[in-house]
Amino acid sequence: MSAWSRTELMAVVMARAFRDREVVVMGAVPALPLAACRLAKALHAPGLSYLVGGSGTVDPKPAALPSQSCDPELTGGPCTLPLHEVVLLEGRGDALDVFCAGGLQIDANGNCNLVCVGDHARPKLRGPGSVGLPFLSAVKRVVIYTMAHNPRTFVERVDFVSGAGDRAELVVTPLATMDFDGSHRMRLASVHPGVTAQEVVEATGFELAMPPSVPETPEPSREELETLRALDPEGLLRR
Amino acid sequence: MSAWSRTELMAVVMARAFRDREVVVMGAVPALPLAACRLAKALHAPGLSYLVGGSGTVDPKPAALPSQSCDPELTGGPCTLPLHEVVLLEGRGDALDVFCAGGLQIDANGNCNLVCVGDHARPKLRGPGSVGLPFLSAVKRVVIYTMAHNPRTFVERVDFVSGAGDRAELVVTPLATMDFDGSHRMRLASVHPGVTAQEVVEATGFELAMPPSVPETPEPSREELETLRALDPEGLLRR
Amino acid sequence: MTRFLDPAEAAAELVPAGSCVAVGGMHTTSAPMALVRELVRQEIRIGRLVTSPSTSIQADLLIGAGLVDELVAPYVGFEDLGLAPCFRRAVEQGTVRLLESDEGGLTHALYAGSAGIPFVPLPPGIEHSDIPASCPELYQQVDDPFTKERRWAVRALRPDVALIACAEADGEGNVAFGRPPFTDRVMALAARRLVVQVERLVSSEAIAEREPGTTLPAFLVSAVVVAPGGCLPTAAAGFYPRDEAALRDYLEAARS
Amino acid sequence: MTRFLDPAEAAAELVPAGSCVAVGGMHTTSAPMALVRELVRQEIRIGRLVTSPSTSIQADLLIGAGLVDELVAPYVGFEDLGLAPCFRRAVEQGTVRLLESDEGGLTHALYAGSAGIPFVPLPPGIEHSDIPASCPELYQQVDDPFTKERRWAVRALRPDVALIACAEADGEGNVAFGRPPFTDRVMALAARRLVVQVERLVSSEAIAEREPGTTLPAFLVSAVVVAPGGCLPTAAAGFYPRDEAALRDYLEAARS
Repeated sequence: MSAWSRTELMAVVMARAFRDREVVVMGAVPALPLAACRLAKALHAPGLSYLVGGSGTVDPKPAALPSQSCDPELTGGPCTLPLHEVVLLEGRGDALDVFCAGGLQIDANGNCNLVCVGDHARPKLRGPGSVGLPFLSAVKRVVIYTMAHNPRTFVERVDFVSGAGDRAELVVTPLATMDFDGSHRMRLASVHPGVTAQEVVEATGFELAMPPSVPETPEPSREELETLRALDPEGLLRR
Repeated sequence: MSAWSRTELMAVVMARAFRDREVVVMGAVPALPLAACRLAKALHAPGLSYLVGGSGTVDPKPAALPSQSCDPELTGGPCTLPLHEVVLLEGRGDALDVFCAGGLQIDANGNCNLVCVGDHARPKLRGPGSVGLPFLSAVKRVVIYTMAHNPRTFVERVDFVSGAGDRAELVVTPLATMDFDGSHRMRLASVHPGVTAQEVVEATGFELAMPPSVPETPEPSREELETLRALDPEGLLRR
Repeated sequence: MTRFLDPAEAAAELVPAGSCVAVGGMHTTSAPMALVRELVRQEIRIGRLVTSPSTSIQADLLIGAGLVDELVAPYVGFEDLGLAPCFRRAVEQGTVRLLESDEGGLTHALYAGSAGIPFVPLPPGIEHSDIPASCPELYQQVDDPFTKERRWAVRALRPDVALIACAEADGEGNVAFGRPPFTDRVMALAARRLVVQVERLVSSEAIAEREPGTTLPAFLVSAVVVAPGGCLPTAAAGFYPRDEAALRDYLEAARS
Repeated sequence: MTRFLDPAEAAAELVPAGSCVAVGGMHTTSAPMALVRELVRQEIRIGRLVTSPSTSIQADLLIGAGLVDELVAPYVGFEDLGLAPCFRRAVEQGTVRLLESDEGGLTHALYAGSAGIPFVPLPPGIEHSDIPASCPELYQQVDDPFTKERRWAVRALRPDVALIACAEADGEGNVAFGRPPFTDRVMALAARRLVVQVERLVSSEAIAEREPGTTLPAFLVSAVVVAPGGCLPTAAAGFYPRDEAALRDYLEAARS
């Protein structure tokens, strides 16, 4: 078995964060959180449920990881809810446990921005828009993930709050994992193998809270990696 | 062909009142308005649609007239809407044209009461409740029908307004048809064959507005009666 | 994780005394009677009973057993078969506290409950009825912040538990309605817990083949109760019609 | 009575210039592209374009053609394929008036529009986002008459016409979705007129065999447009996947 990719490690880290019986919701480009959910369900969280927001599909088991949220492969799942009803459940507050989210910008308090870089009235960059991110405040906990760990993405304060960071618990990037300190400021939690704390600090556009010592993210176990690769026969997470 | 029954005449009178392309909605115990809709659609209103409120079924063509609104025979219709969506359309105001309604009490202004006779806090008679009658004010026109043309049903003022009479255009009973005058007071429009205006006046618990002369309700034509009976092979309207 | 219980267990473990209970089924169709009968047998007090826009024996039986403190039901009756005897008597004698409501108000209140929405303004027309003014607990007036018009609004309803009857479930707890949904989907989504009575168990593949929007995922289903014939004497579309003789017998027996 | 039109007729006769147009389909799935392309070809100006919670080429193409004055769209993008080039450019250059919105607000606004409800309060959480304060036209605060708490509310949306893509229609104009409904049902119900693009015509019996709640009755359908392949380059579930090469070509061509 070849060495794991950074994206595979991210999937493993996210999977470890999901608990049995939780209901996890994800949005656009669901391959990574979907892989993480299936991995968690296979290994330590058999009662986990996951909901692909765009299509409304619950617990889909596609033969390969989908590149998009409304992939017809997904909607063959055991149950597809109308997206309208997903919206109801997102607002209800006690139906969904974990929201997997990201952003053009992610700030020191975990706020996410999918709207714009620069002034809202005349943005330098217009993003796609907020979609369901206001519901971040309605779930129990939020896992933030992004492939872009750089100072443009990780900023002291987002230019626009699409969804608030008040429930954010974990941030997963190709370089590190982060959690939040007592004042809910993002804190380095572990660096991935081969990455130094200094590299993470330099890739982050604000001053990360630092723990007394920074552990290394545990590598994927053989079982984790084998299970994950069986879910990803096309190697989407290795590209 | 045997002589028509009073109920058959009521169905014919209601059918004549429906116009092509109207959408007609009915509630509990739909046999009579359903027969009237199908008759109108067969004869002069091919573009009519009808919606059985309880079940949400549109344009059902059951082999015999149903005794209840959620009859499994009905829900085989070409399309069944969730009742939830029927509620949406009832409120929308421009989706449904005609509401067929009735009441424990019907008053001189066409208000309908399905709630109580006597004081609301301590009723002499408790009725089933108002269901969708508040939507009477949201359709274009209301057709009121009742099998009980007597002074207890037809009262000057209902004890409780379930649905308002402001859109009421036609009232059909086993004795007569009524419309509304310029001040929206119920007015005798025609007496059924064999019934005198005096009998109708005595069966009505308030002073009916009277036209200069009272015509007789035209009998069902041969075509109307043949068509109607084909829709009612079990003779539900002849009991 | 969905539990698989018999009706007695479901009633005992998932319907706390004094709670707000929603009971589905429309008129004399698709009522979860196996569960309702257990509430009666175990004499579980219901703080507030919420029904479909039109309900019949599923409410009348509970009222007749003296178990219902407060009732939200826009229509209780047996349609062509007659008035609801226990409901009528209880309201006339003041032994149940009825919150006057209408179909639109109830449905939108459940929608609000399912979505975390606190209240919903109602479409125009309701102000011509005596309903909202007679029930300030459910209906209040609010100023439209966009048009400044004054409108009636209904308060969200969030039942503690909903009891509904569907056709099928799989071994995971995924459910297929297999019948007209009426307002039972929004009732199911509005409740904190959901107990679904089904006619039979089927494979997960059978549930997956159902059309999108006609099933419910296991994570919403607290318990499945397999109860073939469990809607009787009401109908279960695709399985059996209502038992008219039994319904008439009930009406006769409940008359006094 | 439902009319049967070709895409050009439907666009010309049912989409008045300057009106509020809703376009269905989610991400790169089930977009009514045959109709959208006709709007572009006929250069029909859109006063306000309302989309699904997530939209892609069905909005980007209209924006790129310079036809959209005002836009209500919580997400415009191509998901894994990239950002929406025309949308991005138009917003950055200020050539489209974007009303900032979110998935919940849009969906409840369409629900309100479908039901004659003037506005809907939103679930808690929205106050932590910058969205409502940035769009007073859609979001205002209201006092809950029951709890006296101040809440954000969204104004009802009633498109003049909705364009959606479904699987099948019969000769009467009854329609079967034959796919996940996303939010297209409530969009269809909220619109004053509804144009449904379908892959094929089928018998009325075939529509009747569909499960309750997965079809729309003819009386709601102003026109049916039979357009096999008409969702391309987006997908039509059960018929064809999205055409990724064509979508990439579009993104490349639209970049400037």
